[in-house]
Amino acid sequence: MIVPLGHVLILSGLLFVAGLLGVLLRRNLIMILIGVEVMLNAVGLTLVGASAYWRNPEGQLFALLLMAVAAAEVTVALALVVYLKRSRSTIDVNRFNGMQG
Amino acid sequence: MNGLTNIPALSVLLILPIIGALACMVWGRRASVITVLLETTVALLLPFRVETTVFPWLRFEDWGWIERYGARLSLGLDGLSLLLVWLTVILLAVAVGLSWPRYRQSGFYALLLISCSGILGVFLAQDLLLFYVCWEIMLLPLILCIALWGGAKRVEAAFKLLLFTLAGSLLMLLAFLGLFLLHGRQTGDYSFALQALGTTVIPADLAPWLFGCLALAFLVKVPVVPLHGWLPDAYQEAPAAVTLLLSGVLAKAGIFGLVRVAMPLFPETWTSFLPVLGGVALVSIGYGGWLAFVQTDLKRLVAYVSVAHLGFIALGVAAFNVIALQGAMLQLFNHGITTAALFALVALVERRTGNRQLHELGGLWSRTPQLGALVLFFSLAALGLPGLNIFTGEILILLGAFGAHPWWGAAGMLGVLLAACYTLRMVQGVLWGSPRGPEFMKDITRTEALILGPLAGLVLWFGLYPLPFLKLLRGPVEQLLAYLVTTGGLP
Amino acid sequence: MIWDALLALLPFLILFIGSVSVLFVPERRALLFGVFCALLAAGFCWWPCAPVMSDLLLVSSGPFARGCLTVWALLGAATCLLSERYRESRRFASPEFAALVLFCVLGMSILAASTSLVSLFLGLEAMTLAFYVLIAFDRDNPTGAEAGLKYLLPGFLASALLAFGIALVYAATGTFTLQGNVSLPVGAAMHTIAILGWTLILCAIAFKSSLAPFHLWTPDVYQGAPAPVAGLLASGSKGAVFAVLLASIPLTLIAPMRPLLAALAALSMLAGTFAALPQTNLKRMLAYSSVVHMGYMVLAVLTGHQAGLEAGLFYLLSYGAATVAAFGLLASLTDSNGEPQNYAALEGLAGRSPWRAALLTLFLLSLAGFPPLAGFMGKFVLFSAALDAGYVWLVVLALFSSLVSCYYYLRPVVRLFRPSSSSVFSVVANGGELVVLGLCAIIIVTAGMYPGPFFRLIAAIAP
Amino acid sequence: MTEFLFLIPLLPLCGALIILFAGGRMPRRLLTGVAIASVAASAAVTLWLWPLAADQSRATLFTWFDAGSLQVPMELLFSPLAACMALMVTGVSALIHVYAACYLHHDPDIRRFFMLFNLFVFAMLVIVLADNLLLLFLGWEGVGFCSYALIGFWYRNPVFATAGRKAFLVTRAADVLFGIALLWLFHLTGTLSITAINLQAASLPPASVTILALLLLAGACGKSAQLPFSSWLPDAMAGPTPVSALIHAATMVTAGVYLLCRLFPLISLSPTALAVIGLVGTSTAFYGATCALVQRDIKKVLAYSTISQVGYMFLAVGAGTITGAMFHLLTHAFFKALLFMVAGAVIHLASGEQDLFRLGRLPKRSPMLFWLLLAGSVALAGVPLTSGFFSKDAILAACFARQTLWWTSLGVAGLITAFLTALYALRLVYLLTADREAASGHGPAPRGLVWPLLPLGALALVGGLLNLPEVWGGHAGLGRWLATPSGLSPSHGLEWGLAFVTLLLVAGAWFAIRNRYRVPTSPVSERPCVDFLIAGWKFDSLIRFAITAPFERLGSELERSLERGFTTSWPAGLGRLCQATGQKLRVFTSGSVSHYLVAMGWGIILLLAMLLFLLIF
Repeated sequence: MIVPLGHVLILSGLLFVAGLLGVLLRRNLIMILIGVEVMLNAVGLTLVGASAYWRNPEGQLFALLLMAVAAAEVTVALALVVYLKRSRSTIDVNRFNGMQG
Repeated sequence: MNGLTNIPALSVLLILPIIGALACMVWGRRASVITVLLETTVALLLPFRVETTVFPWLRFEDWGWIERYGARLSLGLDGLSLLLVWLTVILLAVAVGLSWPRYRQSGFYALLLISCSGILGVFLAQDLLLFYVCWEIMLLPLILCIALWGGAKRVEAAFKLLLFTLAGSLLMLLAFLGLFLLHGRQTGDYSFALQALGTTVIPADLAPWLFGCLALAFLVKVPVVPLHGWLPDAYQEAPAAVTLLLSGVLAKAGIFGLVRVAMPLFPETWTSFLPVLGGVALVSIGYGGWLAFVQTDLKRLVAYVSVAHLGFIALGVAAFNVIALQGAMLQLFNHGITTAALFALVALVERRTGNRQLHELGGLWSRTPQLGALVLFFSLAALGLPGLNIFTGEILILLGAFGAHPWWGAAGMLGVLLAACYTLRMVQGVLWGSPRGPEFMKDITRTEALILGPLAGLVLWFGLYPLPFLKLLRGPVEQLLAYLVTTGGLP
Repeated sequence: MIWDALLALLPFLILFIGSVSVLFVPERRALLFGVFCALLAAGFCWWPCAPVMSDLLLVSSGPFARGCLTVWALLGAATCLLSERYRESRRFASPEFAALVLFCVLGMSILAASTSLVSLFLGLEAMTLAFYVLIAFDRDNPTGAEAGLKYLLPGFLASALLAFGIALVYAATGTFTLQGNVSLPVGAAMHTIAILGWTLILCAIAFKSSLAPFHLWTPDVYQGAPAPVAGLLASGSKGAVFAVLLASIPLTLIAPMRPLLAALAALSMLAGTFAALPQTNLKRMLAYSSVVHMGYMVLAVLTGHQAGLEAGLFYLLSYGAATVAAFGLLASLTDSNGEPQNYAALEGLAGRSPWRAALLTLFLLSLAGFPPLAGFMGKFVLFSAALDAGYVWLVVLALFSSLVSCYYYLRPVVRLFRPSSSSVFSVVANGGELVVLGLCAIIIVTAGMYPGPFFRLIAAIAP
Repeated sequence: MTEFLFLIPLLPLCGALIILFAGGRMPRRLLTGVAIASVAASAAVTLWLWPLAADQSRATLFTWFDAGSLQVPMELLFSPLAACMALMVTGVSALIHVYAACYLHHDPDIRRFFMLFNLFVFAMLVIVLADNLLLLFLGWEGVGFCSYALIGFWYRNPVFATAGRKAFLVTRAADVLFGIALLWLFHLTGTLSITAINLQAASLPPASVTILALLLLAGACGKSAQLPFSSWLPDAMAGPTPVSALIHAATMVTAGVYLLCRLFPLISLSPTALAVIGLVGTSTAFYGATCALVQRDIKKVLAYSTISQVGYMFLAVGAGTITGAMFHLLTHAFFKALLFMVAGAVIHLASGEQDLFRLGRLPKRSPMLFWLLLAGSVALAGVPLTSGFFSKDAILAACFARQTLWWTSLGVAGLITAFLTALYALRLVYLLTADREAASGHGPAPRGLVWPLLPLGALALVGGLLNLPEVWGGHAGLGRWLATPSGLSPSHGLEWGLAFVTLLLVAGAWFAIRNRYRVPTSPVSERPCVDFLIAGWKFDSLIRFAITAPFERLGSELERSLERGFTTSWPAGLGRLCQATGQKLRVFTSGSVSHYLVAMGWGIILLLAMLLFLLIF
């Protein structure tokens, strides 16, 4: 293996934290979704790296599955984005606070 | 007759009210009367001895329940529980009869019946899990009754009662679970049987905690004085039927639990607990009596009277010798009858005058002499007039308490004086003076006479000829003492 | 061999095929078809089949998986039955709805049956994806979309956490199978990475089962979602997560996980209890109460022994039945004006419809843990197991919170019986609702009074 | 034959029960008839069974209590002492019943009256005949209750009802001490039978005996209105006059004396206790006499006089002469019942006026009543050869015969009191005969109010024959019958001397009173000293100030601050605290999903921090 696993993990960890910060700090729905995608990509990176480290294909298999799942998730999310935008004409998540307490 | 006596009467006794409650929901409240009649019949049949029984029980029934946790539906009846079963059934009848003209919803009667089933279960259960289950069943329906049919501040009062007693019973559950696990680990036999758990060896540092949990649960239910915060409001706000069940039977369950559950489980801690119990009992007598004296609301007054009387019973338990215990156990019945009658009378007075404030009542004797006579009669019983039932118990308790600790007996005697103070104040406020309130009042109706007449008869019977009942109690009481001696609790 | 495998997977396949084919069923029959598929799947679970041992399958076909599948399928059927009214009065697109419910049940079944972290992830995602849509299914209800959003975003975050956690565990151990992860790698670095991974997985699970502080979405989502969906969410999804947590993930074998779990449990009990106190909306109250119940469930996980596992499963059963029934009862009160969620709106129910008032009382009392109902028996077995495992302080805390819980459970009960003139209910409950509510009531009462058979059943399926 | 003993108390009980259950449907005449007949029959049975008393007959009905070592049979003991007392109670009761039937002729509530009256006789007879302290206690409290209910018989007037309550509470306060004695006796001897206790008395520790005797004395003081429990009796005059005559003069108030007589073998073991009993008796006698001297209400005069006379009986017990006590008890019953009934008739004639200074002209209105009044008064004053003279002298003689400083001084105090007694007795006569504008009333006294008085009048005059001392040629019949040797035999010289002194005192008193009241006078102007005496030495105010007022005030304070303020309200406070916590927690569920995400972030950080902590340590 050319790149040590530790480096992969550090990189993906940083990527993951970056995505996480995006999710936590952004108010725009689209930006939050992008943050999640960044996090999922970090996961994919880890999986592929670990797969190479352990020399078995399961990790890569799982990375493929993950992409599919992410796609499905984003589909649902974007449908919701469209619906929300249409009904409330905003995608600032904090505007949707009709229920609280 | 033989066939009749061999039915599993105890189980029938427990299940009948549940069926009755369901029947009430379906066919209306009339079903409750039939249930009460059937229940009374079964209760009266109880003393007929069945041939196959387990010593020392008059009757013993045992069914499988939850094998996994070693819990069984075992019910045992001896003299003490027989007396309390009778009390429960009598007061149930009184409660139903008293509510009949007032409450039309069948749900009310269904709840009363369910509660009754729980109460009977508490008095009969020989399995701790069953005991706990019944303990909860007996309370919740009554709390719902208060919350739904009570006075102006009913919800608040109901929740207060609920939280107090539930706090107690959760502690009880904790103690039971602890004991169950300890016993299981020691013997490998995971069981909830009261008899088996009595043999558990409890580590010395754990025993006071477990016992404390249990004792708190029971003392809250009684209640003794520092733990009585729920009582005045609950008694005041509750419908009369509920109040009389609360004070007439549920309070007894607390004492019963102390003697029949806490003592056998923790014989060694028990003896060191007795002085504490004696102390709180005396405080209850004094404090309850004193506060009863200054109350202005009739129902609240009777509530505090009840606290004081329960203090006497607790004193008898604390003395823990034959005479005092026999007195205390007899007093469980006596106090139930008297307090129920008093609460019923308060309700009758309130229905006629629309009022419960002492300073707005008065002169009832000239309007309704028969009702007045009953008020006077039961007040005299509460006052401890010899020849009436409360005296019977009180004097035995005091004789026993004096034997145990002379100061207890002497201080208890002062409580007798207090009893005269508050009772006569009540009688004067209600009966004497110039008549007030509505011009025309109906004197005792036939139904009311049918409710209160037998109670008055019992008051006299237990006052003048308590011998059969004392004999009934002698066996159980001697067993309790013998148990404490054999388990090393007593020297 | 392949036939054995097919037979083993048959219930899953039925659910899958059902969820696709229901889309082609006419509007009026779709829900009933969904019920039929779910019941069929539940029935086929008991078709005897040879145990299949294959890593390739990713799901087990053992008795535990099958038992769980039966329960989830029944839950799905109940959800479909309870939604009939929504189809009529709220213009639900019933084929899509039934398809999503079946798909959701499939996800839950895979989750509970998973033998590998991969299938765990897949099952969880399948279930969650279906829920995203189900929660926002009522298009006429503006809060529905908001609820969907509030489930969606935290859900995404949790998915990402779960995926990263799984990835880290894989990186540390090189395998996804759950059995293999019992023994942690020896090397210090790898050890830390694995524990980090498990912690992230725990975070995701805490979100799904709404443990504090991951619980804030719960009340809003329950409030906004249609009542049957909320019922499924409260009972099914949490049940599935805990089923897998209890049966498959050996979290307690990892020493540092125990304090984390204990902290989550304590926080949940306290936060849920206090937050539920001032609620005046039944669904929000049930949401907070579910936080408390999940706190109790963590006790079962913590015990880490067989008795605790079985106690936890029994508790899940009692909690699930009462929760589904409570939400179902709300569903049965729904009409074109929406659900009567506020206590004020529930006033007068006893006068109009005494049996349903009595049933709701029964369900709430069971949740509060009053004997002789299932809730009490559940608490009893759970607390005794936890006490046996030595978690005295947690048990005392749990007792405290169940004491306080009585207040918020009984408050709506009291309101139910208050006479009111302004209440509007659709008074008649339809057959399906009655069947569901009646069955739940029977389960609750029998499991409380005579729990022996249920214990035996659980002992039979428990791994 | 002994089982017939139960007839004595049960006959009045039956009367009460018949009136209770069937009285509503009876004509008045029949009702009063039943009441009178039951008591008269009881008296007849007592006479019939008289011979049984000589050999201390017993009769047991059934066992009342049986618990542990406690055995309480329902057992009657018909001793000579009890027989005397029973005969007096039933006889006097029968006469007063007849009187009451006439006195309350127009009262609508006659049924309740006679029910309670008969019940009272029953309870009193239980006290008299009981051999067991617990059974005695039953009667003891029973008479207390009847007294309570009869004092407040005219219950519409709250003052009357309060007087009844006071009587009950004051006696009950004393009963507490009696009760403690009872508990202690059982603790020491293991039995509650009076006979058995008396037998074992000698083996008890002396210190306990003294305290026990003092406790018993307190109980007796309560019932007999002795200091410091005397304040209820003057108020008790609120009841109808027959009640005062029967309960508060002849029978119930002497129950204390009777109790001490019954337990004399125990009490006599403690010289201290005897001395205290004598002191209590003498001081009460003096106290009562001083108060009686200035009262304006005719019944109050008699009430304080009763207190004073019962004091003499206590003095007798203290001095150790049971015979003397019983003798005075009997004669007092005769003349005091007589005086009360005369007073009732006088009040009746004056349509309810009770103020002595508005009454008068009795000889003209009803000569018969005047002669009866005179008979009663001379007996009370102790005019030689009347019954009161002999009984009082016997007591004083016993005191002087002890020949110690203590008893001699008590005897002297008794003599002074005797002088005061003569003063107020004669004052009564003079005021009632005074020729003044008196309250008018209806015609002559009804016959029913007069003729029951005749036998009592006769007894008041010649009752001394019952126990005529040997000095006077008698043979001390009562003393022989009771057979309670006191160990004291006063010398003849002492007896003669006493008789002479008494004669002097009475004569002096007559002179004084004659000078003061010969001409009709108006009441003395308000003098503090008189007020003090009229108010009974202001004991009432003292008790109110020292005991009842603080009790009530503290109770209200307790209710307000501790009970309402804390004991019953802390749960609500705790509930509010929980609610407030819940409200605070609601802030977290702000409705903004980004806050939820941030909370999850904090959750992750929390778990990771914990993990870090755990991994490091």
